[in-house]
Amino acid sequence: MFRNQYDTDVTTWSPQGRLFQVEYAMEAVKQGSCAVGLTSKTHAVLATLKRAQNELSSYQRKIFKIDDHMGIAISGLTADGRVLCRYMRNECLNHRYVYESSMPIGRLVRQVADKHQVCTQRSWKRPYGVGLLVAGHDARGPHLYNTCPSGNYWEYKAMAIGARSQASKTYLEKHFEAFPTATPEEMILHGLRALAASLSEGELTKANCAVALVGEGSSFVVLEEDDVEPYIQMLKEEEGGGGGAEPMAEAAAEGGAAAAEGGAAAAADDGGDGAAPMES
Amino acid sequence: MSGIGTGYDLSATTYSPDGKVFQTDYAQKAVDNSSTALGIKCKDGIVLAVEKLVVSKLLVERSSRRIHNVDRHAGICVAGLLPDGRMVVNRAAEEASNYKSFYGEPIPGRVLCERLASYMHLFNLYWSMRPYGTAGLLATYDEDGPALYLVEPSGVAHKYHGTAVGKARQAVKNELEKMKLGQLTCREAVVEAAKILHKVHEEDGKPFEIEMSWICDDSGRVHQRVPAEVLAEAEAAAKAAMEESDMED
Amino acid sequence: MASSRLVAGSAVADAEFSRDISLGTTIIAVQFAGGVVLGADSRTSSGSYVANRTQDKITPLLDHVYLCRSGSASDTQAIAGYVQYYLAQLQAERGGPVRVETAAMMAMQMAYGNKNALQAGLIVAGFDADGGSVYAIPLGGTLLRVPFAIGGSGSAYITGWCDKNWRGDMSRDEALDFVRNALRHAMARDSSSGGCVRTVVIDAAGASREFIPGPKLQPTYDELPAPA
Amino acid sequence: MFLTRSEYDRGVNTFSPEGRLFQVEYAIEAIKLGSTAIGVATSEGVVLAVEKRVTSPLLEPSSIQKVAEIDDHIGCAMSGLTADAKTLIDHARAETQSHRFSYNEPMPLESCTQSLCDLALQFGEDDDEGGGGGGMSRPFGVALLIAGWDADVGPVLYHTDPSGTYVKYRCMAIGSGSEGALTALQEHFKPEMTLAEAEVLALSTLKQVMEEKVTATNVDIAKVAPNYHLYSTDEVEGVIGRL
Amino acid sequence: MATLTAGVPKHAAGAAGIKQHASWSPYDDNGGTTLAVAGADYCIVAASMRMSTGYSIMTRRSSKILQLTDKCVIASAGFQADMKALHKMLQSRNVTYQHSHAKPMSCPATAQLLSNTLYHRRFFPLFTFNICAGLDDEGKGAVYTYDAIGSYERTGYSCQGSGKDLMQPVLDNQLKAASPLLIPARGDTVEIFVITKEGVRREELELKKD
Amino acid sequence: MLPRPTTHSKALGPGVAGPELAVATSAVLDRPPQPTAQRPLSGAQAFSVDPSLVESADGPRQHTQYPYVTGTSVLAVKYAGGVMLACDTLGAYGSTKRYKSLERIIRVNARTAVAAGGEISDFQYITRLLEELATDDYRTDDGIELGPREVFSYLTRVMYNRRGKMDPLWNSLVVGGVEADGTVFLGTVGMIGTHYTDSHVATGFGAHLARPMFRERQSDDMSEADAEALLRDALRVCYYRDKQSINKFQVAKATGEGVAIGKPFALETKWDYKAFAAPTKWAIGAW
Repeated sequence: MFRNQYDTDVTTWSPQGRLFQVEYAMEAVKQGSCAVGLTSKTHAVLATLKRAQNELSSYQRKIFKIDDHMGIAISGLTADGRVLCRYMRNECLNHRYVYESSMPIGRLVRQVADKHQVCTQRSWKRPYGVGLLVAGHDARGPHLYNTCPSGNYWEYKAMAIGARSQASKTYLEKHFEAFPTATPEEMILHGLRALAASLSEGELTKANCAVALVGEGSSFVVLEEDDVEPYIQMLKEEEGGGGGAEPMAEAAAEGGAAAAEGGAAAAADDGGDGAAPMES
Repeated sequence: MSGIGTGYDLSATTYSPDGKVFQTDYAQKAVDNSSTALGIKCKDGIVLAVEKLVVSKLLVERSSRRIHNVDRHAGICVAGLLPDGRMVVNRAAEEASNYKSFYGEPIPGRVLCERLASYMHLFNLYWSMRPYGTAGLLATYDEDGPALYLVEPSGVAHKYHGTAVGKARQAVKNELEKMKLGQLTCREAVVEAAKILHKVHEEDGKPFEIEMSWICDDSGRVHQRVPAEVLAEAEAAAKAAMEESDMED
Repeated sequence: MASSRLVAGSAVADAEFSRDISLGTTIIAVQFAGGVVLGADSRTSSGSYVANRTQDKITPLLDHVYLCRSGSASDTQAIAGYVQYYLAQLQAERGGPVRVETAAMMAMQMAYGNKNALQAGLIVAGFDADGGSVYAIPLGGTLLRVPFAIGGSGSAYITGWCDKNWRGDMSRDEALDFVRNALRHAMARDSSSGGCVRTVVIDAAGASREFIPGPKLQPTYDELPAPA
Repeated sequence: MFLTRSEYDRGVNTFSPEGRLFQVEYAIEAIKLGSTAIGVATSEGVVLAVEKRVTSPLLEPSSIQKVAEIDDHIGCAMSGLTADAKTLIDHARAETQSHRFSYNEPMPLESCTQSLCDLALQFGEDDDEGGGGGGMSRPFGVALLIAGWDADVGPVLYHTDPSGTYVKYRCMAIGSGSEGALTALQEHFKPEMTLAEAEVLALSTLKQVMEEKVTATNVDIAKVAPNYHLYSTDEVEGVIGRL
Repeated sequence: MATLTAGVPKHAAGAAGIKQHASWSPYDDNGGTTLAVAGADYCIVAASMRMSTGYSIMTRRSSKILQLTDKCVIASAGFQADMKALHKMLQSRNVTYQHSHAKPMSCPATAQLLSNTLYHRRFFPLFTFNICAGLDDEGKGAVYTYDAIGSYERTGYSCQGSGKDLMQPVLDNQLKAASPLLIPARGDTVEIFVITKEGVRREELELKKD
Repeated sequence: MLPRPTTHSKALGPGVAGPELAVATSAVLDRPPQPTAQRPLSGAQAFSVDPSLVESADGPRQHTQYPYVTGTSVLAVKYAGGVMLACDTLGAYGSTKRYKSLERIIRVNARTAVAAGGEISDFQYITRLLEELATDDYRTDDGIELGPREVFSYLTRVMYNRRGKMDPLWNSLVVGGVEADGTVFLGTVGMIGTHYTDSHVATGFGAHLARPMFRERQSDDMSEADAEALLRDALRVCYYRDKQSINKFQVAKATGEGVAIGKPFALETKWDYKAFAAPTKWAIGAW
């Protein structure tokens, strides 16, 4: 259906100046479960939805600590995510070894993105099929970055990636002006609410979500299971007032489309005017 | 686009029967579709400017830059695929650094330009790689003074008094040709560049921001971002000029 | 080394003659208002034996940059060869003349990068858009811009003389005289320096060489003038 | 299904328009052809039960190895292209031994599993991340059930597949009979089971999905409680007797 | 290569002027004394903070103790640059360990790692004398003592470094009989780490600074 | 264009050498050692040292490296709001006082200064490394710059790694500066990687001559004027008693405002004690 002769090889340009293999890899990110990130003036927060294959299995981990001041949430091919995670951890360690300080977030993200780019230009490689949300805190304050298989990266105030992330983004766009002054606790709640918006069925439980926090004076910490439970309780209590139903509806509609449309959808919304969809 | 579907356009190592290398042309397309970037050589230096669409209000302002420092005396504005552009910038920085450590002097603009051009050209020679989908406007200031170059995906590079790449390149070039570039100072050129970008962006209507750098006496002959207040002034002047011309219409 | 074994004699003689060729030397360069003057003696010794009495120790690196060599003849010649090569390449790439500082930097890179293997004391001097300049690269590969530089075994004998007689405002001819006299005094006291005096003046007009045969030099204290 | 995919399924590194790597997914298919293996974790230890397809009466059944020891405290059951499993098991053995050498302690089970999964997606890679020695030309066609006793956590069971994904399970089945077996396991598994009950659950489930009758020669049972132990014929017969 | 006449003129050369610098050693002894005592459920580690070379004091405030985890510290005397390199290596290894195993490295694991690390450099040894101390997996105090190339053993107490010869008999005497521990110490400052199941506490004891 | 040189050695081969021979030709490096090289012989030879000859026979075999052009002590103290570094400007060649305008303090970036004693060519190399680091920061243009502590840590690794290769950089370095949060930093690292931070440091001879004065008079909250006076006094003592020093000094300070390296100056010295003029007057028999 989308088949054309320019889309099986990462080193082939289409006549419109597009790289289909890279666009397809970006679809892999959309297949992963949702990950949300947001920043305040002092902290950065990640929230992720974990999937389990059946009731006897554990949940897939999606948040990884990189260093005391930084961590990532991944969406897409987990194994690719781990390769990048290992690379980032190593870079941070080396930086610490040489300079005895933590690595600036933006510089590491750029290196990671450059690593992505190389995989989009060599026939013997394939693009990384994973998107990262990188949250960290350095000399310039808290940061949230998003990298994608194309090698693009952006710094965000708040962002969501993965399946049905549009619903989460809608939540974030509605509330992001409140984030800069929010307390860490409020940030976590915002993160969970944004995450809840991406759910197609069921609800957030202590087992299916994880949250991470990093900020001024507090090193990167992942909250799971019992640690995240109190926040979920808080959400449930406020839901009594009738909050999150509306974004959920949106999510369902958008989510259905995403699975079916695949690459065509991406091409249509990002590059309607024929621009290469990879560039901002 | 006589190449489409003929099978002669799938690899950078294939000529079409009429002697074209289509993969190189296609890579150039990625640049042509990009947001507009321009460079102006003034009497006292160079100004680089580029428009950037703001795709989401969640983005941090002025992140994901298109203008990069290569060394203290050189900078590049990249159009086209940003990741590709960054690799070209990295290579430029590497060349600058190697040259400096080997010869002990900053790399001359001409040398940097030629080395970058041959680097980009390299990717047009092997089936296992693809040409870069990016073009670089290179601004340098060396002992021979300021210079502006444009390096393209094919590996072709030329020196310019003023040029533009990206979607609105033709409109911008028309504007530039009307101006007396040799008499302009960088301070004036910053305002002109803002005006041009606002003007060519007008039809588009999408939100955008302008990124601008200069290398001139005002910047101490080092390549740096145009100071925020200077840029703000220029943008204000540009918007005022737009409104004025709207009134006239 | 075997090739320099000129005399097959006793073990002592053998040791004396079977050494590497070395520039037991006096070299000097000085900057003046419009350029630079370089100068050197012409003696090359191998042990006690004078292997060459008319050696040219001033080697062009570029049309407008010259190099004075001291230390091991082969080491410094090798360095000069590399520097010439790279500078020619660089000049072609840049499409214009290379600055003296850059040439000096290249020579320093060679000397510093191989300091454990080389015996080379160099002076690089030349003329470019910024006027004349002199760079000293002593053993070890330190690079220093100086108004004048002396080097080689003979330099120790004339350090004080140079300190006294050097002036910052010398004309071309004064600078040339300064160089000739410095060399004359060094050759008078250092047995490793001798022969003739060679000088090169580099200014806006280009490089010009001069050769003064030993007997033409004015004798110093306790020496006899050469018979007419 | 294969026809529609055919444009994107030949290169191991080619993404389909939906962002999938079909070669990996096909490798996962390979496991569905393999012999069935079942793992059950209880608080007393983990039991692995595997089917051995004795294709000829002339074959020496003990030479069919479907369960293997990795370290004292880790064993694994495999299904799929078992020759591929040899590479993985060798890797795991080296990792666990190296851990003992470095830290004088048994390797945590999750780390061991992780190191196997890191290997899984190294096909088609050539340089930087490959961990040396270059990558493989195709994905592994094998799934593993890794059973172990962790110093901190106690008995653990992991499942790995060719995509390099690993998941912790309380009980799990792989191979041709896995679907049927999983349904049975979900129905009968109880977290508070004893090891003896787990042996029975594993073997009876296996029995349901096997075409042949269960005998001491065509199944293997192993446990990690807390050390790896492969059941002798007598022990297997004992379990069969309790069915 | 006969005459090196580019060089230092013979009379001025002050043969000694250069000669005295002309050889160097890749090692130095920066002194320092370290000590550790294991208790039933605690462990105490102390180290002097002076760093010296020959008869010269470089600084009076330089730590020789690396706290790796809540249950394990390493105290090293000897050549400071090697000590720092060793501590950095162990720190990196500890972080890597935590990344791959999701738990801090135990004291016995650290002890084995330290031995391997030292032995790995058997033919260009790290000139350091180490004590690894903390609580073992059962919560008991543990002291491991090493030579420079990785031989180690677990002991109840140990001391290392320049004051070892003076201190060992005191320890032998005091710790084999039940009496309050008293160690005669001279120097600048002693830093003391007390490791219990609650964590690690650091104290300082000022000395005579003579 | 110059005529291509004909070659003189095997290192170059026939014709022109290729670029892969850029820095260290294997022929140059692999040349067998010539042990009899610089032994002073029959009085005709100038002197230089081959350490393989100087070394004791039983010591470890070490690389042939030794300093040629050297700088002597560097002194530095912390004071309220900053750190001050000082040294003379002599580049000694053996015991010859050869280069007298050699500046041994460099500014790394807005917050960090580095000063060096020891081999100058190695310090120039280190300078190039640090310049590259600063350029990297400039290039990244993210508002983040290496602080003095990071520069120090980096230099400790450089020094230690080189000694590990048995090819040390023959320097003692002093790093001073102010961190982004206002903390004043001062540290020193030696040629084999030994390093420490303190309120005052002095390398080389200064460790013996200046530090006793520092211990007496330095405090972290002293005024800038007091710090400068202290350094001048210490420099004077070093000049009196270190034969490798000259009366031409430089002082640099790093504060929150940035790094300022002062112009070279000379110190007033005192020689007019009566006993100096006639040392034997009150001590009959002395000479």
